[in-house]
Formats: sequence, structure tokens, C-alpha cells
Amino acid sequence: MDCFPLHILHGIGKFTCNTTIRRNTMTKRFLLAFAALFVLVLAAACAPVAPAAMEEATGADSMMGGTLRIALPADVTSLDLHKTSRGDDALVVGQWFNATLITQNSDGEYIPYLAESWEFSDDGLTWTFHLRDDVKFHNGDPVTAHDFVWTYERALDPDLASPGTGRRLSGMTFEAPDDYTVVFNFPAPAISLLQFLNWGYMAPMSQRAVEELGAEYELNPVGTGPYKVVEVRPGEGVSMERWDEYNWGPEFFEGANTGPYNFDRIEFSILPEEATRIAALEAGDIDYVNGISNPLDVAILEAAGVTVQQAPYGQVRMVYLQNHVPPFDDVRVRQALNYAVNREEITQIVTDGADQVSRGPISPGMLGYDPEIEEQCGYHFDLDRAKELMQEAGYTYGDDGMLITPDGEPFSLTLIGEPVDSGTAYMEVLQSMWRELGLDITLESTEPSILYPRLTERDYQMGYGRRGGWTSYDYLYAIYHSSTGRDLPGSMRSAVDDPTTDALLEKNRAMASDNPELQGSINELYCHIAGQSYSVWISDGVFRPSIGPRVQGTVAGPAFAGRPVYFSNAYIAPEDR
Amino acid sequence: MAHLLEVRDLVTRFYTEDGTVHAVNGISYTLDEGESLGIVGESGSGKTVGVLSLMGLIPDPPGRVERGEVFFAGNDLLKLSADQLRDIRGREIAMIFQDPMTSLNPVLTVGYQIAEIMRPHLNLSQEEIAERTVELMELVGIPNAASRRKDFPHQFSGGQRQRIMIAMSLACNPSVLIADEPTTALDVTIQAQIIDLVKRLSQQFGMATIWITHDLGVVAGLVNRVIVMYSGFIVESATVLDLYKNTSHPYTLGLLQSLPSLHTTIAADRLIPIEGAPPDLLQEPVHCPFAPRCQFAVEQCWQENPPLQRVASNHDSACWRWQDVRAATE
Amino acid sequence: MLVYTLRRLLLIIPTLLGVSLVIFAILALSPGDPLAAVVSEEYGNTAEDIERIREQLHLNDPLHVQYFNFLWDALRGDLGTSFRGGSSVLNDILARLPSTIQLAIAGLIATMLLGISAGVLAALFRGGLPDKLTMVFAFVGVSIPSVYAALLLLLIFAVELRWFKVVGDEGLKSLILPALAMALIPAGVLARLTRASMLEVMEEDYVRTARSKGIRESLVTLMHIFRNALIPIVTYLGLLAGSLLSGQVFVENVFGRPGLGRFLVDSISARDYPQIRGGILFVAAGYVFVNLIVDLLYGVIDPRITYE
Amino acid sequence: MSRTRPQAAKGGSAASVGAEVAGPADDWLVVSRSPVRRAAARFFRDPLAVTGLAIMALIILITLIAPQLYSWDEIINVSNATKLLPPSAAHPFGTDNLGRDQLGRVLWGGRESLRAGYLVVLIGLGGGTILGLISGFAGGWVDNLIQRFVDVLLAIPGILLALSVVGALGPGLVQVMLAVGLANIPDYTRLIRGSVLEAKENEYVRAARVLGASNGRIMFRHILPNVIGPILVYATLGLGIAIMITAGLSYLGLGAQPPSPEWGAMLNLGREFMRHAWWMPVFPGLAIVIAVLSINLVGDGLQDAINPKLRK
Repeated sequence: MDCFPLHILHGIGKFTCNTTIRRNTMTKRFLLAFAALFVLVLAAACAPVAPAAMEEATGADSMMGGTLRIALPADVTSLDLHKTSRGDDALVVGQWFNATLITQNSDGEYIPYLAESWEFSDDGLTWTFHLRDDVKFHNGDPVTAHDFVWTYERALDPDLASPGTGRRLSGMTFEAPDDYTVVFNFPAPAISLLQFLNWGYMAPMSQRAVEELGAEYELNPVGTGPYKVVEVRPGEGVSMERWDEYNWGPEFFEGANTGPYNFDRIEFSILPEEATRIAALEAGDIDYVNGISNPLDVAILEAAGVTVQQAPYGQVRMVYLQNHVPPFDDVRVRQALNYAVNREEITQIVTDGADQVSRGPISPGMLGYDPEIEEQCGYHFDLDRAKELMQEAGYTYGDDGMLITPDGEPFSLTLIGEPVDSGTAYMEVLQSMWRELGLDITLESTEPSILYPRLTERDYQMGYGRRGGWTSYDYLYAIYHSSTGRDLPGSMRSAVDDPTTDALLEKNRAMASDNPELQGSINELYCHIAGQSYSVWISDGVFRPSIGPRVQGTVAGPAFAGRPVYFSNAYIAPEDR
Repeated sequence: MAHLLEVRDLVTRFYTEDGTVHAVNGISYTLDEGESLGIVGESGSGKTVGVLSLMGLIPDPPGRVERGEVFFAGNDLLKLSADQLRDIRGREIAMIFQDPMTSLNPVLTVGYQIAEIMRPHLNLSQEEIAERTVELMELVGIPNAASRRKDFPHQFSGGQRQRIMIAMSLACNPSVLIADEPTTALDVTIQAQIIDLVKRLSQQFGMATIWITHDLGVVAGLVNRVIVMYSGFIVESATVLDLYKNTSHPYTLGLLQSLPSLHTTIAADRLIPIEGAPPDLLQEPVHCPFAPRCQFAVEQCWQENPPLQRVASNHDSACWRWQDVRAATE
Repeated sequence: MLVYTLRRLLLIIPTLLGVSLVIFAILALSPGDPLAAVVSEEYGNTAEDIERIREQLHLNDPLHVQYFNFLWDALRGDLGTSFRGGSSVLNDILARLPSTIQLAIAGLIATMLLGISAGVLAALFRGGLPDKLTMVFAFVGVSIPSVYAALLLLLIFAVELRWFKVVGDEGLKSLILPALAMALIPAGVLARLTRASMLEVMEEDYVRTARSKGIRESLVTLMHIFRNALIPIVTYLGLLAGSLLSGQVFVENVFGRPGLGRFLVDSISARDYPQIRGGILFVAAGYVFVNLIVDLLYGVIDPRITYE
Repeated sequence: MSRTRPQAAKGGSAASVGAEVAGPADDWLVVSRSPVRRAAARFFRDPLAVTGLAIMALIILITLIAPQLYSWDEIINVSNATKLLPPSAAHPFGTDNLGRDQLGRVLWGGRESLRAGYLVVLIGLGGGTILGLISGFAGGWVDNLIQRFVDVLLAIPGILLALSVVGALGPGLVQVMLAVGLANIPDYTRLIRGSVLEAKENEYVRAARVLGASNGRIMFRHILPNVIGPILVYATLGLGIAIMITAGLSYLGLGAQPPSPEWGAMLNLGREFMRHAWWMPVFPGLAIVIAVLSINLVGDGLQDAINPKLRK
């Protein structure tokens, strides 16, 4: 495995790349040499797999064939793009059977996919996309601008009550001036939202298929991606078949295959128990798992020939505070909580140091991360400072070293959270660390159906959460902007109502990704929010896509682009099929 | 001539959590072909255990036949293998049990239960077995036997069930029929019918019978000879007439006195129950087991358990004071 | 018997009515808003969005209106559509039914094979080695949570020995490990139950009668002891069969089987009301139905039981 | 004259040979006391049952003194330095993934697990006894109503009950056990109803009725003492099952809240580490096995003592 931690343009952050070449030592050696040369020459990009070289080595024809078997952790809620927004489904609907207007390459840059080019109006309110004219749905119909407009208007249809897509498009209108031009009109500048067009749920849908199939559409969805759905078995899995007419693949990396993929079929199996997913990878019954949470399992998998990529993934682990109610209406208390967390120790205990420490609102796996500004404005463990802040805020210490509130009561708080992916362990360590500060924490680590109502009803003081998929600085808008409201349901709000914060968030939203002032503006936002200490930021969860030994030629992608692994050139060697 | 069945010094004990139960303590008796023998005693006297022992039907654990010999047709039943003994059970020696309510399997048809006894013992085809089943049921007086063959025990009255038991026991034409209080659980009116049926059929088939009962009155007209058991011992053995006339054991005397008789005119108030509790079988018998309840008991009775001794021809008694007893009855 | 069956079938109606009422009451009394798990929190929702969805999902209707709508739809075979994916709840359930029933039957068979044979052996050799082994098996079986049992079976037989695939359809073969994992606890209970029941029957007079006939001991055991010992065994298996329909979430999770247990837990976790209502109603119907079958079976096993 | 006269035979102790058991007398005290005493005598003669009782007592004792051996701070304090250490003299049961001593946690955990187990049994037994008695005794429409209610309870998956109780009362072991206890009521109701129906037919109940005893008196003085035996046995088994259920509920994030070292929660946590640190699942698992085993031995002993027919 060849990994090149690299620092990328405009502070996107570091990520690891790897290639998964096994068994063919000739190819491996060749690739190592090639990669070394490439690094020397370009010095700024991750070594791409040289698919051309591999094709020479193994022959193009022999790369076609075989079945890629993928394990999913949860049932697919729906394959109708507008009826779900769950992250697990995104892998199924986004990467494999749909194509989006634009996507991101291995450098995190926006590149054409179904749209050949695009431009923003000067006021940032109008986006225009020029489409390819050779794209077809799986049912053979050509894809035109009208399909996009119809699709997005469907998502906005109040009768459909689309949980994810519809809400993201809220307030927008769409036009199709001609067959191959789509225009988005925004109510307010929101250029930072461009990333969401890389999200699988923003793919076009076939009006004819949706209308003809009705309720049956979910079981026979029609997309434009490299694979078409042939069977949906609720609760059990999904089968896909290669779409041979697919030739509009994006250039994810140099030398990326833009034609049909190599695997004949993709079989998704639903395996809710992580231990089973690991056992299946280990036994060779599954070729790909999207993430492994326990770092100790990596050794087991590697011993079985599985390649485990480890990269931060914008899986922000943080504690949400109710900023508008005591004791968190006092910024000193909030800051004290942040100072009292020893982030190096906590990631070491829980993840053997695999999770990246995150000292402020933007974490290492996120678009817009800048290590220098984190060092400058982020929080470093300082228990004395934390105690001082508490005392400045009017708290005192009792004989037992525990805090007493200004009212003379023992200071105790409840921290609630979901017991998934080491969540309980994080909460237990936090409890122990805040005890050092003199704070008595009661934990409630519980089932989502119990947790969510308490979160939405604000029936808690502090909530531990881990969000995947917040891969851009823009997530700050969703949790710290005053319009996100104090009184709306939705689990992880911080109830912030601050004009300065609002202004900074709006300003960032209006800036294009190629605006040279963007990073500076993001940094300003970072320091402001960190100073306000609206939440306790802890770490950025490591995401461990794991690829079984049968699969060769995969390329690591930047996790925040929604594709931790590029499969466009991947194949299964004939002898392994 | 050799006896059909000869029991010698049979000892059976039960090993329970409370201690060893001395159920049968060395009994010996014989049965000749065609003879009918009565074994009389109260509950716990060992009369049933005695016959179950020779059939190999004592549940082990907790019970065990400790000692003794049981000769049947020249073989010692106690030394036979399980298979050999099984071949004799049902075919040569058949048994009718006390309670027809519980002795038939509630979930199997009566036809099946009658047929079941023939399958291992008689070399008959399925049809022949079915035919014979109906014949047997008719023989014991079950109306509509052909159709009722498929009925279950609970669909029959108590008396009918006992008839079915009888049909079952006759199925293989055994040479010995053991009837273990076949009428105690039945209504008085039915009792006579059943007794009559068994008597008639056993004579008809030429079977030797052993009647087990606690009721001396029942056996009076049925058997040639009576054995009286108490606390696992045979205390008296005689012909029926002799037993009544020359009672030589105080326990037998007690049994007779507690008996309302149709033939005599003893008034109800003259019935004399046997006083005291039944014996404690957990005690190793060292003295006469009846001594605690015995009006005749003397010092010797507390020192020594009297052996069964000949008191007249064909009359044995196990009492030191049999002469006094005999004198008292006259 | 026909009348009885019909009457029992009619009794399903009040039971299911009761179940539906209790579900509605529970859901209504549970604090919080079912929308919490439905709407995603990543991007802002306006108050109007929320209100619109609430209206859309009929959550603003008075409770009794919701209840009667649900009943009326259910009567017409429509269990509603999922809050989350918009899929038909009935289809969701039917899609998982074959796998659920397969696993339940396989689990029952494994339970019976293990539990009854161990129990019978223990009773026949009471106090002996088989008896002691059965007791140990029963205790250990009862003390191993089924999640562990399932994982251990998977690691030993699928990962180490490679006798089975961890995932992938192998026909009936792929039922073996999940069935064993499911059977471990109930088989322990069943073994003890069988033993006790057999020992009780062994004391019965009719067993002595059977022995007195000179038939083979195996026949005595089978026809006279075992047949009569069946009633409590069948009662237990009936209760078990009912719970197997919905209570196998651990085994389903570990073996990645699409079952109703997981479906229910998932929908409860997500507060997907239509799925919860429909799923529980369906499971309850299945449970009542299994109970009816068990009651009818009693009559087959024990002719003394009559259906007036 | 010093001769050992045999005592009157001890009750029906020779019953297994065919002697008849004396019919119960009218006064229930007389009826129940003597069998209870005899059952107790039988129980204490059973070495397995006594062993079970001794182990149970020992477990309860140890959990009671656990706070003297380990402070609560030791139970919850995490440390990277002691993470995942195998068993050693310093940590006889090893340490867990957050570096906490497992022996201390297992000892403390027993408190919660056992308390939860007793709670489940008490609720199930209490509710079930009352419903079962009424149902079996009253018969008719009351019986029908209760039985339908029991059907409904049985048909609703326990997990939904657990979730709703926790949803209403907040998460915690006690809340969940309350739900599990509720879910257990049908089992006890059925069991008790069956026994009551049987006991109702007994001569002494008829006799009591003829003598004009009130329903309540008959129910609690004549029937209850005669049906309580099998129920107690079932209850001891239920105690073991309840402890097992906590493990299953922890799997779903219900039940004991961290950092509580409840056995089920520990066992569930250990699942993630079973391939890396065997001592994490094994020790709480062993604790459960031993507790369940001892309870079951007591249950078996009770069963044998009450119903000597089934004795080995």
C-alpha cells in the first residue's frame, strides 16, 4: 500500500491515497517506480494509479467480469432519490447507479460529469449548467435539461414531502432554456452549496419511468450511473448489473476509465452487525465495506489480505450545547468545557490515536480546514485555564473538588448521545475528564428513538454527536446560523442567535470555491466560532473503507467528496472470479 | 408335578430419599396350572410389589429385587435377560391393573392398545390382529366392538375400560393371569360383573389366576387358596375355607372382623376395625411387624419375628400365638 | 372442531383490536415528535417545511381519526406507507416474511432436535451421564446471549473452518448456523421441560401396563411415554414459534438476514409509525394464529381435549 | 421396658410405594405448613440446591461489600496507560477498553444486575399472580377479558414495551426492567391461571365453599398456597432470564447507562473486543453464568422439593 499524505491547495486538508495492487508483483513494482517518479515530477498530487499500465499488464478484456460484493450496515430505505437522505443509501444511489451534474476529483476540485461546464452570475444567484448531449437513462431515454427541471420540481412538491433533497432545494427555481442547459435560481447567494450537486440524491430521474411505474419505481429505479438496478430485496440487498452504454464517466484522476466499469455485477448485502462485516471481509465473502469503526480490527483484516484505507472523513465528533439556556449562556462556561478536554488523550484511549484531533469548528477531514488557524484559534488542553474560567463565571469549588454553582447547588449536567461507533466510549472519557474539572456528568447513551425526541424537544443540556457527511465548512451554517432556529425539530442544533456569526456565515456562503479570499474568510469564521465556543469539538473520526484482496486497481479518493474509493478502474482478476 | 409358578424367598426393597423401604421381605408361594390364588392385604402390605417383582416391572431406581427365585415353566424369571422376560410378559403372564382410569394410555385408541400386546407375541398379520381385537372386545362384552375399536379410553365407562384391560390380558392366551384389585376403583354394581367376567373367562381359557385384593370378601368365592400379606411378609396362607374357619393369625382375624358379610348377619356396629397405623416399612423388621397393633402381642413378639410355619395341612401362619388366635375365633 | 376453529378465528379480531389500541396508546404517550428521525438535520428546515410534512403524514389529525383511518385501511389490506422511504408497509413486511418464516421453522426444528433429544436422553438415563450432560448443556446454553452464540458460530464455522459462507445464499445450508444460534437458549429450556415431563409420565400407570404387555422398551418410550409428555412441549414450542416471528433481531443482525425482528426494531428506532403499527399488527396476528394452531394441535395429541 | 416402638409413619413419606397420602385437612395452615416444612427439609437435603443457595448468598454478599473494595471513582476513571491489559495480579480480570479494572466492575455490576433481576420477577410475579388468580377463579367473562388482555400483551413485542417505558420515563436499567417485568406478566398469569383451574377442582376447595368461605378467603387461603410452588420455581428461573435480557437490551442501547458496570452492559461492550481482549466478555459472562446457574440450582431444588415425584 502506497500512501502519500499530501497538503492540497486552498487548505482542503490532508488525505491519504493508496493503490490496492496485490499478487502481481511485476505490476506493483512498476507502479511503485511510476508513483515515485510521478511524485518527484508533480510533487503536489496524489499518485494516481496508472490504469493504462495495468491494462497493458493484464489485458483490457480480461479486466471485465466478476461480481463486486459490498456489505452495507443498514437497510436501504428507498431507491427513490426523493424519499430518503440517509448516508448509507447514498453509497448505493450515488456512486453506483446515478450520475450527478458535477463531481469532485481526487484533488477535491469540481469536475464535469453530466454537465460539461457551468458558470455563476456575478451576484451569485444564478447558476447555469451546460449538459452533455450523449447521456441516456437506463431505460434508453436521452437525458435532457427538462429531466433535471422535472426532477428538482418533483423534489420540491409538497405532496411528496421529500426529506432531504426537497429541503436542500427549498426556495430555488429551475429553468431549461434549451434541451442541454439547466439554470438554478437562488434566493440568496449560496455558492458554497456547489458541493451538494455532487451528492447522489441530486441526480436526474426519468419522468417516464417514475410516472409509468408509480409505486413500483422504488423496486425498479432508473438512473444514469455505471450500474443499473436489477433486483431490490428489501432488508436483504440490492443487485446491479453493468450499464454497457455508460461512457460519460468523469476524470476522477488522471487516467481514469470513463467508459463502462469492469465488474459484471454488484451485489449489495445488508449486514447490520459490524463483526459480521469484518468476518465476511476476512473470509473473502465480501469485497468492500464502507467503514470499520474499531481500530483493533484493522490488524485482523490486513492479515486476511484486506486493504484498509484510513482517512479522516469529516465525521465531526462534538458535544452540542444549549447556548441559549444556563449554564451555557455564559461563554466562559462553554470555553471551560473546551479547555478541559484533553483531545490527544481521548483519541488515544478510544481509537488508539486513529481519530484526528479537532480543536475547533472545522476538522481535518473537512473542506476549508487550515492547520495553522486551528493551532492559533483552536483549543489546547489547559485544565487550570478551565478552572479559572469557571471561577470567573462565579462557580466555586467544594471540599471534594467538585464545582458548586453561583446559586450554591452542586453543578451537575446530563450528556446524552447515541451509542454508535465508539460514541459511548467517547462519552465515558469526557465524563471522566470533566470530572477533573469538578463537573458531575450523568450519561444517557441510548437508542435513537429515545434520543431524537429528547434532542428535538431540547430535553437535554449537552448532546454528544457524530455526524458523517459534513464534509465542508458550510455545515457551520446549518448548526450556528440563527435561521436554523431554536424551536425546530432536528437533532443537533446549538440555538445560536448572534448577528456577527450570521453575517460571517452568510458571507462565506456567497463565496465561490475559486475565490482567493475564501480561505481567509473561512479562517475568520473559524476563529469567531471557536472563540464563542458554541460547541465542544473533539475529533474527526477516521473512516476506514476496506477493500478485499480480490479487488484490484482501486484508487483512494478524498473522503469528503463522497467517494472514499474510486472504482472506475477497479477489476477482479480472472483467476479470482 | 412341578408347579407352574414357584416363588422362593423373594425380597424387594425401594431405596428412597427417606430411607430403605422394605416392601417385600422373603415371600414364597406356588401356583399350579389352572389354580386360582388370592393375595390379600392392606395398602403397603407388599402384595402388588410382590407380583410386579416377578414380572420385572419394579421401577429401578428406586426399587430393586434383592433376592429370591421365581420359577416359571422351569426358568428363573429373575435370571432371564430383559428380552427373554419381555417375551414371557404379556404372552405367558398377563396382568390386569387396579385402576382402569389410569392404566390405559389416554392418547392411544383402545384398539391399538389391545393389538399392541399381540404384535410381539403372536405371529399374526395386521388384518388378523385387527380381527382378533374385535373378537376380544366382543368376548368381554363391548357392544359395537368393530366401530369402537377406534375410540379412546376416555370415551368408555370405568367398567368398560376394565373389560378392555381384560380383553388385552387375554389376547395372547396366557397361562397366568394376575388381577391386581381389578374392581376397587369401580362401582359396586360393576364390580360383580367384572369379577364374574374374569372368573368365567379364566376358566374358559384354563388360566391360572392370582387375585390381589385388600378385601377378603371378594376372594371368598373366587379362589382355592389365599395368601395374607402384612408389611411385606406372608403372615398366613391357607385354603379359603380353612382361612375363614381356622384363622391362625391375628391380622387375618382383624381383616375378617372388619368385613361386612352378606352371608353372616353381623350388625354394622359389630364390625371391628384394626386399630393403629399401618406398619413403617422404613424400619428393618426385627420383631413381628404386626405386634404394635396386635391384641395378642406378648414379649416374644417384640423380640423375634415369627417365621411362617405349618399349622395344619395346607395352612401356614407366622404368629407365635397362632393357637391362641385360632382358639379365640372359635 | 370446525365451529371451535371458526370461533377462535373470530377471537383474533378483538385481540388484534386490542393490540392496535395498545400500539396507538403507546405511540401517542411516548414523548417527542416522530418527525425527528424522519427529517434530516443536516440542512436547515423551516417551520413551514416541518408543518407541511406533519400535515402530509396526517400527524395533525386528532388521535381517534388517525386510529380509525388506520383501522379502516388495515381492513382493506392497506397498512400504510413508511414515513421514511414511502414504501408500502405491507410490501415491506411481505418481502421479509419468507426469510422470517424459514428462519423460524429452522430454529424450531433445531430447538426440537437439540432440546427434545437431550431431554429424552436425560429422562431415560436419569441421574446418569446423559442427564448430567444435558443439565450442563441447558445451563450453558441459557447463559450465552444469542449475539455471542451467533458470532462464535460464525467465526468458528464460517471464518475459520470455511464450512459455510458468512454471507451469500447457499440454500438450506445457510439456515444451519442461524438456526443453531437461535436454538441454543430455547433448546436448553426445552431439554429441561422434556425431561421433567417425561419423568412425570414415566410414573403413570399406563406405562406400567404397557411394560406388562412385553412390548419393546423403545415402543414404550415412544408411544406411551413420549406421546403423553408432548403437551407441555407443544405449549412451549407454540410460545416459542410466536416469539420467533419477531424476537430474533440479534440473530438476524449477525447473519444479515432480512427478518421481521430487525424490521421492527429498525422502524421503532426510526419512529416510523406506519411501519411500527403495521409490523406489530402483523406479528400479533401471526402470534395469535400460531396459538390457534397449537390449541388445535392439543386435540391431535390428546384426544381427551375437546372443542365445544 | 425399653423398646423402640415405631413412631407413626411419617406423613406420606412412603408414598412412592403406593401408600396413600392423607387428604388435606380443612384448615389451610395445617395443609400448607406441613408440606412446606417437608419441602424445606427435602430442599436442604439436596446438595446441589444447597450449593446453589450458598453461591447465591455469596454473590449477594460480595456485591454488598463491593463498595468497600473498590471506590466508585476507580470504577469510572479511564486511563490510557492501563488500557486492555490482560489478567494479572494487579488486575485479576484484566482491564477494559478504557483502562478500568474489570474485577471491580464485575463486583459493582452484580449490584445492578441482581437488583434488576429481582425487580423484573417481582413485577411479573405480582401482576401475574393477581391476574391469574382472578382469571382462574372467577371464570366467565372476567376470565375471558383477562385472557384477551394477556393475549394482547403477549402479542406485542417486549422491545416496544421497553422502548415506550424508557421513552416515557427516561433511559435507565430500572425503567427497562419495569417494562420487562410488565412483559413477563402474561407468562405468570397463564401459569397461575392453569394451576388455579386445577386447584379449584380439589376437594378441599369444594369443602371450603360448602362451608361458606368467602371468595377472597378461598382464593388467598386455599388456592394460592397450593399453586405457589410451581410459580416460585418459575420465578427463580425468571431471575436468571432477566439478567440475560439486560445484555440483550444493552445491545440496543437500552438498559444500564454508562459508565454503569452492569453485567449485561459489560458483556455487550465486550462483544466489540471479543477478538482482541477475551477477558472483556469472558468475566462478566462467567459472572452471569454463575449467577444464573446458582439461581437455577435453587429453582431445581425447589421444584424437586415441592414435587418429589420428579426427584432424581
